[in-house]
Amino acid sequence: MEKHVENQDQDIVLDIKNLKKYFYMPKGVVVHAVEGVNLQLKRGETLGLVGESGSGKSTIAYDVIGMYKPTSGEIIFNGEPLHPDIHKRPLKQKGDMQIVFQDPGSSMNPRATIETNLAFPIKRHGGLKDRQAIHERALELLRFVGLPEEYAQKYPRSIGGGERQLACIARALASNPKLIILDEPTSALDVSIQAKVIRQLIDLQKELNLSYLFITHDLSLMRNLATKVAILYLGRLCEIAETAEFYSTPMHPYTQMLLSSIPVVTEEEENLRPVKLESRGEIPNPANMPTGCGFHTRCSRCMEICKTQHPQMKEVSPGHFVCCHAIEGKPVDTEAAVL
Amino acid sequence: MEKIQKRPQSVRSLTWKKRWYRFSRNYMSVIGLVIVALVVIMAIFAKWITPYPEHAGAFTDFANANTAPSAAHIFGTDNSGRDIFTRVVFAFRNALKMAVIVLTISVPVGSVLGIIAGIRQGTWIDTVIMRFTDIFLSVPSMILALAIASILKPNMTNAMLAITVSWWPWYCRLTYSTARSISRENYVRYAELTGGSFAHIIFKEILPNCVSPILTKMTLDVGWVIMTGASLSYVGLGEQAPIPALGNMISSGIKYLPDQWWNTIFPALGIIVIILGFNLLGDGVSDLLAVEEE
Amino acid sequence: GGGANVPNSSSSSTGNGSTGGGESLVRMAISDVPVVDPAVAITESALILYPNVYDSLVWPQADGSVVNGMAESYTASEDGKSFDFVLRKGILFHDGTEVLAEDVKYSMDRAIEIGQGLGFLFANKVASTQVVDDYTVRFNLNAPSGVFITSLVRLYIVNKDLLEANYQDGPYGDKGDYGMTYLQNTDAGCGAYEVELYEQNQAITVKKFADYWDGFEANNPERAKFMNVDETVTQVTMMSNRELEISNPYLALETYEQLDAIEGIEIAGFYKGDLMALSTNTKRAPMDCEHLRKALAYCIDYDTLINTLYPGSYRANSCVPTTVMGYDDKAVNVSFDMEKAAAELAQSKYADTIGDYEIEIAWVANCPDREKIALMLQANAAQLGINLSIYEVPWASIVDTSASPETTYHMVTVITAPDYTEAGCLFETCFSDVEHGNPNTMSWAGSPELDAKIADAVATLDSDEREQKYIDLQEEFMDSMPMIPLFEQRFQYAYQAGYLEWTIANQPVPAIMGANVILRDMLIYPEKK
Amino acid sequence: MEKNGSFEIKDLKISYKVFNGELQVVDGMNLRLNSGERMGLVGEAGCGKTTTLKSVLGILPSNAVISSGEVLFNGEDVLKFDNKKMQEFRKKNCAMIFQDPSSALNPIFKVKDLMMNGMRNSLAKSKDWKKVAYEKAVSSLRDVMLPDPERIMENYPFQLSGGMRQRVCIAMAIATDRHLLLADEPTTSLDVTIQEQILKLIYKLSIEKKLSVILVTHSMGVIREMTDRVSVMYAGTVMEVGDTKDVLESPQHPYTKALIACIPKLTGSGVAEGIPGRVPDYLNPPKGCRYVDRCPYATAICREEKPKLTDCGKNHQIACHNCGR
Amino acid sequence: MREYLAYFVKRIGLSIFVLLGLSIVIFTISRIVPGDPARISLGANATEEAVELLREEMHLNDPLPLQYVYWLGSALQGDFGDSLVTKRPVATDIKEFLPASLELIFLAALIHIIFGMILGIVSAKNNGRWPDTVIRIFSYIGIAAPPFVMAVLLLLVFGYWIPILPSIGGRLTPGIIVPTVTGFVSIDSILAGNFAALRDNFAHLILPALALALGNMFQEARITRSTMVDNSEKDYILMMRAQGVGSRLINSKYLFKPSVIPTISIMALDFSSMFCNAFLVETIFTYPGLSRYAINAMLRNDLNAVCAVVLILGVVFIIANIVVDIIVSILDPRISIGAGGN
Ligand SMILES: Nc1ncnc2c1ncn2[C@@H]1O[C@H](COP(=O)(O)OP(=O)(O)OP(=O)(O)O)[C@@H](O)[C@H]1O
Ligand SMILES: Nc1ncnc2c1ncn2[C@@H]1O[C@H](COP(=O)(O)OP(=O)(O)OP(=O)(O)O)[C@@H](O)[C@H]1O
Ligand SMILES: [Mg+2]
Ligand SMILES: [Mg+2]
Repeated sequence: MEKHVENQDQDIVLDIKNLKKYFYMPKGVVVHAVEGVNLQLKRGETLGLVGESGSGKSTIAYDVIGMYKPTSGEIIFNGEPLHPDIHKRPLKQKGDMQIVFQDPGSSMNPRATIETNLAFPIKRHGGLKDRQAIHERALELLRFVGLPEEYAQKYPRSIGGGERQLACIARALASNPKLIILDEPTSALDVSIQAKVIRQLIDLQKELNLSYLFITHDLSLMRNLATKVAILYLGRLCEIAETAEFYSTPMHPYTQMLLSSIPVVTEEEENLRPVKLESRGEIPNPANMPTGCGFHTRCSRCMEICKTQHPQMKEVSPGHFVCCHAIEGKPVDTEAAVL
Repeated sequence: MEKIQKRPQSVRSLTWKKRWYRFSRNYMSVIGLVIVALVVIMAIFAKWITPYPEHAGAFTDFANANTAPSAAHIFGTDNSGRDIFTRVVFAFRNALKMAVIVLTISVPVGSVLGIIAGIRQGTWIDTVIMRFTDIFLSVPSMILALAIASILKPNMTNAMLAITVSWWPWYCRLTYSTARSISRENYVRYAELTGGSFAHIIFKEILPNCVSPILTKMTLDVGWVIMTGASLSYVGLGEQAPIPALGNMISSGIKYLPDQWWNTIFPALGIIVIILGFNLLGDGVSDLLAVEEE
Repeated sequence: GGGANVPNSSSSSTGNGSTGGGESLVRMAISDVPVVDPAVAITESALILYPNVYDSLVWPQADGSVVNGMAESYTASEDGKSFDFVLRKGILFHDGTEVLAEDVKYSMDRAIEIGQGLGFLFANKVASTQVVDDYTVRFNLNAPSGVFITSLVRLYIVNKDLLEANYQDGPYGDKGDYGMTYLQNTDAGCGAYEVELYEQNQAITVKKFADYWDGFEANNPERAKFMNVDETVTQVTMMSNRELEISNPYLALETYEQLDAIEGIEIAGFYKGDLMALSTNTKRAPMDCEHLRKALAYCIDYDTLINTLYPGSYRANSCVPTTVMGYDDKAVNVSFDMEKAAAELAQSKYADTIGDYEIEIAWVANCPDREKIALMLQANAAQLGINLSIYEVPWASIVDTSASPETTYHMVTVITAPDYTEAGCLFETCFSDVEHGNPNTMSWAGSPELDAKIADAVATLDSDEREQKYIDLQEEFMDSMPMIPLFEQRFQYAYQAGYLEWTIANQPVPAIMGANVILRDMLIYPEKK
Repeated sequence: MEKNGSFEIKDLKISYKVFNGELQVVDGMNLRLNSGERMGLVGEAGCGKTTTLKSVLGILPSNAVISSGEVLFNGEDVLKFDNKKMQEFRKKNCAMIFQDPSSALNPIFKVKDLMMNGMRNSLAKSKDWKKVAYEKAVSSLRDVMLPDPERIMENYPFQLSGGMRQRVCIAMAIATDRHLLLADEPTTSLDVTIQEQILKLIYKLSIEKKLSVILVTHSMGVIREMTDRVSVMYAGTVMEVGDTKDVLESPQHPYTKALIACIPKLTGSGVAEGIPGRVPDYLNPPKGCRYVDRCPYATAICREEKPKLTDCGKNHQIACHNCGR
Repeated sequence: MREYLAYFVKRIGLSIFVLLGLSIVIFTISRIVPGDPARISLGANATEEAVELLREEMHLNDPLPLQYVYWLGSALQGDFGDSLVTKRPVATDIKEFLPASLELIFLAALIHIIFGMILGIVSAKNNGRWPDTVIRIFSYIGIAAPPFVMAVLLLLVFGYWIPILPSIGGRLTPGIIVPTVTGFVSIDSILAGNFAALRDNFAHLILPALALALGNMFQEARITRSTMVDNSEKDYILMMRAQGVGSRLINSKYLFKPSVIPTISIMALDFSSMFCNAFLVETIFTYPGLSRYAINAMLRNDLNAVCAVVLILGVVFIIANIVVDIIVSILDPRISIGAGGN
């Protein structure tokens, strides 16, 4: 086992081990936003993190990037454990890992031009001092993401949402990162613009061998983008699998429910969806978690044991892990799991 | 080098053109600008445009005291025979001087403290700064200014000091709330995550976004500082004779109501005009500095 | 405490006094409402109030002499160190008890022991007071004094029994607060009027004391209300609405003209020994130079002052008012002369450096005309390169700053008025060598030698001889110009001549503060309103 | 009033006055809807969907100008209604679900208050209208599958999650019977599972109560599951209209084609390029076809002349000069 | 309810801290200035013994921190020492003058709130038409005219030119006497059933109250107008209209309530600005209120009174702030009062 891990080390960019993040609210309320999550992301690949609103997707991303201090657990990036305090992380690490936020409106300084917004990471991580050089690098980055050069002198608010998101990606690229965390980068955009942004992301990944931690709630999009898909429910993983496997044989009742709810455009797609499962209720409040399996309140296959005991993660086929009492498989040790 | 210098310039000037257009659409702001420009010009060139500049200093001509407005003295003369128009113009000058000095001290002090507290919200730095500010804000600024000015020797410097002491907390509070909300914006988070220093975050990320509210408030505050100064000088805690100040001109003029009304009315109109000007302009400034929307 | 301002006795008076119409009431503007304790307050307004609600053994006269008041007679001992006074019988306090020698002794002791207010007049002079019998009291002095009798016009007799019954906790040992709290808002006197309603900081209303021993004339006002009204505008409004009978005397000249023009309002002018002068701080550079002081004295355009700014006043050539016994017309001999001013300045040790100094001149707030004096001096002095800066300062702050030579303004416009009608009084108050300054001593010109000379003059019993000594003294020390006398002011009050007869208006009055506002000198005809 | 419930928008033109000119946002909009029909309205952001719907109810912002066109309901022009008639129309005939649930509920009133007063006018004037209204409100909250409706009635909007707020808005729209429902992106802020529930509810209502629905959305998938017919809108005009199945399976207009190609598919067929360019500048829109700058097939005539909606199949029309090519 | 209680405790705790800070600041400033408070208090002619006696009593011979402790100790018992101006305990003065000022300011606040709101609504409803234009022009000028200038102008107009108001100065015409119960003459005269006195009191109050209120009133009109205009295009209003809710109900309830919240939330500030302005206005009208007392105290270096007044005003504003916050939290459920500073 040990050896196995070491071998893989070269390849694994991000390794999240048993991550927990609780928020302590007034009046003693504790929000269990992330409750023991294990994830691994390999170089040049895309890990899709899917879940309903409030399931803890962003919290995982923010733990990784350093915006939140994890309550417990370890995050290993490029083989080195990340310090929970962002201020104590080496500069290089900060540059190697970048984030693109969901809201294109607030992710760039509205008082500065696109170029000025790009200049900061260029200076800080590209080591460039000369204004001419910075200018040229900024234009290069814009070209890279397919934006015209004139945009360098525009203000963020005067360009469209999709273009702004591309500019954010350009900014993220300024420090030559290894990993980009994309927190629902396209959910505020139109499909036509989304397509443009996603295409750009895919091209860049190939060109630069980037790794993406891609957060979304759009399973159709994920199908076309991710190498591996993980489903999150109430801060816990339900199912992880390679993309093809995931969509061809979804196992977890929740996954099935999600997939069956997606409105699709063509008949082919419809045939791919699992049998129509009546979707019921909504995601409970993480401050007031149900006992046992978090999903039992909505599950059509709920058993007695589900109400009292949280199921263990099981490997049902190589690389396909499911966390459900109703599914048979090889139990996995959550503490040291490689998912 | 030259090339890049030029290009941003032209984009900026285009933006400013657009902003100016937006500003000038509101004719009230334009009126404000005109008033302010006139007042400032009169203040700067007071020596040359007033008919009797010597009347703004140590001068008496009791034979000509209290004459009604006439061609020679368009606002009349006061109880010591001094030309009121001249004195009003010089009073503008002193009032503006006071406002400028008060604001140039209190704005940077207050703003920077507020931003620091806003960024470090929830920490002891926040607590110390904001509680200290609260103490100053717990009493209305003019009362504080009056109390301080009355304890010190009455003169312009001390009046300015007193007003400054009571003024900075407002900027602290203004930038505090702005900084608090901006520091939750993603671009500030991004800068933090990407290794931006504290100074970078204050001066490059947050401050530019506070500039618009600060400048707007500053423009409005020029009027209010002038009013506070006038109130102080009305009760004798500001500029001392023979230096003309709007407040002391009114307070000495009020003794001659209603017959020698010009003693009071013109300085009073002076105050109203100057505050009006800055108020109108202040509204326009926020238009002028509004962020570009698509 | 004095929170509720409804005196017990007011029930009878509220009924008839509810409408302004035909009431026999005199309302007068004063600058603040004093406490009613003669041992505490000494403001001008207090000195207006006291002679009306209290009585004194002797009364001042316009010619500077005194006549018997409560005293039936008095005798002085040969050495001038002991004085016996016999009281009139049957004088009643406002609470109906009779005034006895006890009360006189008590009043004197109290004034001295409290040490504020008018007490200073007697503090170092009276060694003891003895009650000889119920109606006879004896004052024993430390040193012979020719002026003691005159100064007794300021000993206001208070009701011993009443105050003793109202002692509260305080710093005076078994006397507690000496009745000071009680006297804050009510009186304990035997004067012609008694305090009816005291409204904190706002007004004080007095009403006729029917049992006053000296009686009243038919149309003496039933009531008087001294109101704290400073603002000119307010006074003018109230005067023109006939809501005010007498203005205060600090209005601007223009205002008097304006009021005079109103039907029924006239101006009453008084010379009550008020000498307008510029005190010069002789201990603070650069004013410590005699030549500079003289130079400034030459910078003043006295003619304009007298003719234009203060018409009706006359030039004063000494530190003593013209109407006071001992005035010397030749003590000061300067006129407006810029050349002489320049010549004096040239002799000064500050001749070359004068431009570096800022000379502060303070004028008393709320007396707008005085600013003009300062402005005039400022403008003229500027021609010599002397920088004067002008401050408008409330009287209380002047009192405050005058505590030491370092804080006293270089120059202050002051009115010196004697507390009794002799030059000696002014010498003592203005130039005796004190550690602690006060607004009278802002010249800081006192010295032990001067003190000795003053003491000698004051102790002289023969009045002619005393007068000569006063004159000599004046010439000697006014030579170095410790103050710049300007003029003797005509005090002007606008009053409702239409229905108020102020019998002493424009007549000579005793040269002490407050002596002109005696309610018994007023006759009111409410029906003429 | 004859109650056939037909609805038609004819050649509607709306512009917004702004500081530097007029934004000609809606430009010759045409729409027809039969009673009980569900019509989809798709289009990119900012192409005037909301503006069109708001004009129907007369709640356009004050800087909007309707320069021409008609909105016919039962044959009467809604745009010409006076206040009283308009009020009547709003009360009886037409309801709207707003796009943004967080701003559509007055933040400082309880759900109870908002719902009851919203219904007040449409209820018969009876003394106990309060009771009736309360009951109706509770039952319609139950209809939208909100748990514990009595508690939600007592809540303020900010105390509800986005999904709950959206369902409250829907409940308000369906609480009293109307003939026409304008649903402006009713599910954008919801998770797929909830979205499904809501769409089912609207579908059910439409069937049961013969409610005509105009459903505005970005999502072709939703259109496919919900509607009979669809209008594809671009920059203020309808580009293509037809039976939903037809349009989705064989789109005719270049814009529709591009749009459908952009949708990521569950089949994993990759991601399209996206449509190049942006929605035109409404200050100076192209004179001819508004799609011309982004259209790969654009010809000279496209720049000059506006295409009209023309038939290109059964119940299928497109506005394109290149129709049939 | 428990939330409110907790909120009170928290706010009061904070306020005590702030007031302590304020007292230190003001005490220090007042004691480091040159001058001997005892001598100032007793005046020029007092004998040295009398001054020394008072100095002992005021602990002036002790070090400054100890003086502060003594001062604070007695201040907490309501003893701020004696006033130089009135020679009475400062506390007694405040007890007497504060109601007068409050009475004036409450009337001014009433005028400002009611008429400000009415003008704002009228202006908003006539957005762009002439009543709006007229109100806006007046607003600009009204806001720009400092209250003391306004006071002078009112005095000129109603004192001289059209002397319709009985008099200036005081709270009642001389001769009208109302027994003091609450210190508020208006309430006292109602209690006494003396409605002539009430009318008279009102006549005395109206000009200074107007001088204080006009600026704020116009300010409020402007804010109300702009929030109403803004809010009237908010989705939640459109939604109401789309549902066929009558426009009267919308305007009077659903538009009005959210639109007044911004106005109300600055009410504490307005209140404090009125107290400031009362300093000059009371002086001009010789109205016997706390502000005039305070300005006299300040001008005469009456340090005991200055310290006390500043502190008392601090307390008054803290209360005003709390009250306004509570009102706002009642009106605006989004503001949870329990959450306190966050
Ligand atoms: N800073 C915070 N303080 C308290 N609770 C938080 C905080 N951030 C997140 N939470 C809570 O943690 C849970 C998970 O939040 P998170 O933002 O990670 O969800 P998400 O999956 O990203 O949802 P969405 O799709 O809406 O972005 C939510 O219940 C949220 O309320
Ligand atoms: N009040 C207004 N003033 C000026 N322009 C406006 C106004 N309201 C909307 N617009 C503009 O009109 C255009 C169409 O807006 P509309 O809201 O109708 O689009 P939409 O199709 O509903 O878009 P979305 O999908 O984003 O809701 C947009 O470009 C928008 O910026
Ligand atoms: Mg998220
Ligand atoms: Mg829309």
